[in-house]
Amino acid sequence: MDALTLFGIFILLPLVGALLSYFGRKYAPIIALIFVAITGIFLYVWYGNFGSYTVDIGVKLNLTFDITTWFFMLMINTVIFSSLLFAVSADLKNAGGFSTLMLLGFTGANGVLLSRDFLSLYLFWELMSWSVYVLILRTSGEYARRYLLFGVLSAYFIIMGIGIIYYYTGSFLYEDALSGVIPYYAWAWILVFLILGFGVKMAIIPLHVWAPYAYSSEQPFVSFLSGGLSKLGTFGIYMSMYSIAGVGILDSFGTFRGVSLLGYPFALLGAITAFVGTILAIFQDDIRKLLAYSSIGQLGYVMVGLGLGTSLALGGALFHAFNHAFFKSLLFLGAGAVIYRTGKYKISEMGGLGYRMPFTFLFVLFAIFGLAGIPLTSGFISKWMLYEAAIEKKFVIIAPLMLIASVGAFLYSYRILYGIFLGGLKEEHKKVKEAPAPMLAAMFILMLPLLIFSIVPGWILGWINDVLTNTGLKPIDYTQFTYYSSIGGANMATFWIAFMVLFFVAVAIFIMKRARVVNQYDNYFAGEAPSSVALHAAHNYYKPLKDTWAPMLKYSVDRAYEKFSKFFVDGFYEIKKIYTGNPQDYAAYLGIAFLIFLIIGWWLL
Amino acid sequence: MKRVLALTLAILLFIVFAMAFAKIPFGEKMSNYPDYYNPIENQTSNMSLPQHYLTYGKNDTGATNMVTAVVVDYRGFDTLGEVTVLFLASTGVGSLMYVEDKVKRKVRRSNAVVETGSKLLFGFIILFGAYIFIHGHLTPGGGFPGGAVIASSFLLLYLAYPKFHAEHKKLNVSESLAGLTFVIVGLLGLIIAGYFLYNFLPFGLPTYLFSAGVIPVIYVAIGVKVGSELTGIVDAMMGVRE
Amino acid sequence: MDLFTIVSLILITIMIIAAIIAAEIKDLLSAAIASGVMSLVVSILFYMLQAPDVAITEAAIGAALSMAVMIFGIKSTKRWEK
Amino acid sequence: MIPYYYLGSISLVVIGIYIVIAKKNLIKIIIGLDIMDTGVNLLLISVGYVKNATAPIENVPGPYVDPIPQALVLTAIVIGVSVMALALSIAIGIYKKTGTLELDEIMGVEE
Repeated sequence: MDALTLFGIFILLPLVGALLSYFGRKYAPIIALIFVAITGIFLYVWYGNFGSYTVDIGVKLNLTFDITTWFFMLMINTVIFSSLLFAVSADLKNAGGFSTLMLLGFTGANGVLLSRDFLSLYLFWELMSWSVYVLILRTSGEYARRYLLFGVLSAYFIIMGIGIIYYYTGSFLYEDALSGVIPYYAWAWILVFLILGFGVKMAIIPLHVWAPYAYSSEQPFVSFLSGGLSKLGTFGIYMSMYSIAGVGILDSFGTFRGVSLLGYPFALLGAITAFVGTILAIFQDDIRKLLAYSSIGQLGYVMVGLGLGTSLALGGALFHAFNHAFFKSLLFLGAGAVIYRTGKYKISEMGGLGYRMPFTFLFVLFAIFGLAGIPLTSGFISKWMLYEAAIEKKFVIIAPLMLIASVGAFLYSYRILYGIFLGGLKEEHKKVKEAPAPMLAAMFILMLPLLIFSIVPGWILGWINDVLTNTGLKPIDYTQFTYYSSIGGANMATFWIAFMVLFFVAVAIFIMKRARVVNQYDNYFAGEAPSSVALHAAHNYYKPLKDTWAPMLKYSVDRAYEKFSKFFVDGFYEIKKIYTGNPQDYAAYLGIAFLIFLIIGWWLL
Repeated sequence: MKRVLALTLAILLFIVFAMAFAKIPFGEKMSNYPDYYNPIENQTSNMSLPQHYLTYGKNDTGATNMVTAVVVDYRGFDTLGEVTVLFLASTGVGSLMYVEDKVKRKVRRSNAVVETGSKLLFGFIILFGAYIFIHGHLTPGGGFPGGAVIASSFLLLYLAYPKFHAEHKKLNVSESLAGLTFVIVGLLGLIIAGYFLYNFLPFGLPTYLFSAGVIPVIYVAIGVKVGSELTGIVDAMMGVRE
Repeated sequence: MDLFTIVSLILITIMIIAAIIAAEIKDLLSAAIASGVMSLVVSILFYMLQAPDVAITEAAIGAALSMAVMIFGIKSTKRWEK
Repeated sequence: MIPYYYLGSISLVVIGIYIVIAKKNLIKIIIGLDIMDTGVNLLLISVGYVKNATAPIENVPGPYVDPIPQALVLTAIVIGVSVMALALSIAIGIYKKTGTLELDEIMGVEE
């Protein structure tokens, strides 16, 4: 494998695919799928062929292909594959454009991961960002504008960080930034800018405002955005903090219980994000918004791990990012399947669909187990690692916030489960069919890793270990089924055996008819239900909880931004009044401007 | 109210402008720059731009009048642009003053003294204008003043003879030919020496009429062009008369 | 105070007075003529400042052509300012 | 002490600004612009003046005045008059359409 092949397969091939699939009309997602599959095969084949490359195509592109890149590319490749598979039967309007843009975003993501200098990083980041913008634009201009504002903000932050590095080193290469030319106080600015810039993509509070809107667009795309592209933020922060700056520089800002003072605020921000995202997710009635806030919350966990920066925390963060890629894409696809079949977005308008769409229900169930961190799924291990990392350092704010957020995750997961799949089936949904085969296949592909990595976390912990050692950090202590930490660890084999025993006991009890089937009518209305009322209580689902939180919910970052913007809009309306339309007034303004400039100039000299 | 405001603004501006310009010396010798490398002369020098023009202008261009040297040779391309602005302005006047229904105004005939005098003077003024722009590189003057003088001679005719009308076609032809000459001379420089408006003719002896290469050619062209354009403007502003 | 200064001062005074007349008089024709006078004075000043080329141009244009064009314009509109 | 030439040209410019802002008659405004133009030209030439120097024509010996402002002003005057003629013709066009030259009345008619 040489540099040009690498470039050709991971960058040019998706670009060609993007071009071709534009003319594919209905079959565009299939064409795109083929190209993604080819990249995936090469990704599999080339595992281990790691190294740095330079491609000279007029401009010099410095590429690197290492285990970190590989790890993140694996996530993105799988997620986009299943998203496109889902899109095959999703009857999107202008499917050609959709596939083209998805592949462009994929190209950008690959480029961001592969690049070894800041310039190509920025270029590919923009390619990715703009294709996401156009994809959101397909649904709503308003949502796209919100995304655009924050996307541009992110780009500014990133380019400011890059600019400071360039000022000191005179080069865009990562290696030159490592060479120690940059003083540590400059690193503080660089890292803050880069973390905020990449953090926009991860939607950490208070830069999360775009996310609930962007995540309300087409489901297959949102699955890719939440599962795949938001991981680029994780990658960027991981790379800039631990690969480019390194632990030595982070610790030079001072430490707090062994955690860098630069990382700690971001860990705290991550914990707050996890907490706030979860609380907001609980009260959403729109399934898309619920999942969006849930996504914000879950990425908050990842941010905690990235901020803490111990090996355990980073391992947990990478593992959780990996899990999140799968279960959140799966959830978005499951929600997409339900929306595709029913045409409804509100949880309170659905219900009982588990009887009509059993496979979807099954897949979503597994995803929710992973999301809530229920023991048995890989989501449990990653969250457990993060908790232990916080508890290990005795962080009394971060650890409780995360634990509360985890309880909150149960609450909204239950809302999804109950509100959509359980309860009484609505009259108009009596004829709903199971989701089409490609959609089920897409969800199945995403479900498998969640199961496999829950039993044998050792596989993925092996990769994560390689990532950590490649970056120059201490590895995690793990075996095939277990990982160890200073305060315990977790053994998945024990969990599985316990689960199996309990499961068979439960099955035995069920078979022995100890369980009594209760009629739903008895359950709800003491045996006196009017037949016309649907037996579903998803309306005002967590009302008591919401009333408890009402004093807090009136503070909103959204509204703060709106007030801020309204201030400017009003101000500009006032300023607009000076344009009277009379040319003589403009001449007078010109004279006044002259006067002011001359006075300032005279005063300066 | 507005008057008072404008007056206040004007007085304030006057004070501030005066304060600003009080720092610029008047009538003092041109100051030198710090030493810098001059790639054209291939030596270090401390001359400001006007000093350079005044020192090397005679050798560089062959013209005696340094203003002409700057306008036509050093900054010849700018002058081409300025002539274009002039052309656009005169075209604009012509098109704005054009009227479909020609309402002819009655104009009183002027007396015999004026008519005879203007007939007599017309030739002399034209001759003077031509002299000014032909000798632009030797004596004060050049294409711009010469053209203006020629236009003012036509103005005299317009004032003296109510029915006088310069023929638009002739004006257009002379103006276009002049513009064409300017551009062709520039292009010839491009062909011969590789620079637009390069002074490719021999310089000859200074203070002689046939000296300074292409400068007289271009200045004559500018003179004709400015003259015909300004005449066109006057003609358009006069309107149609009887 | 040499001759240059005295003559300059006189001419500048005339110039400013002509400009003020041009600004304030209600008769536009007179204003145009005042501005022509101003231009003529300025052309003399140009000559005194050792700029004969500019002086010729200003005399021909500012004092003759510009004024004539202005008068033609006034003739085809209104003579009196409100 | 400010040189009197600068004072004179500045006052021309300021009178022009005053006319442009305060007067409502279009032709008056054009006259004001003309006055401003003249003031700027005079200012440029007087900045380039050198005491006891001659015009930059090399038949005469001695120190010369700065030729660059003269070259600038030479073209500026010609362009100034043609642009003024353009403005006048626009004013005449407006007069033919609205029957007035007063700015506030024109704006009233347009609305």
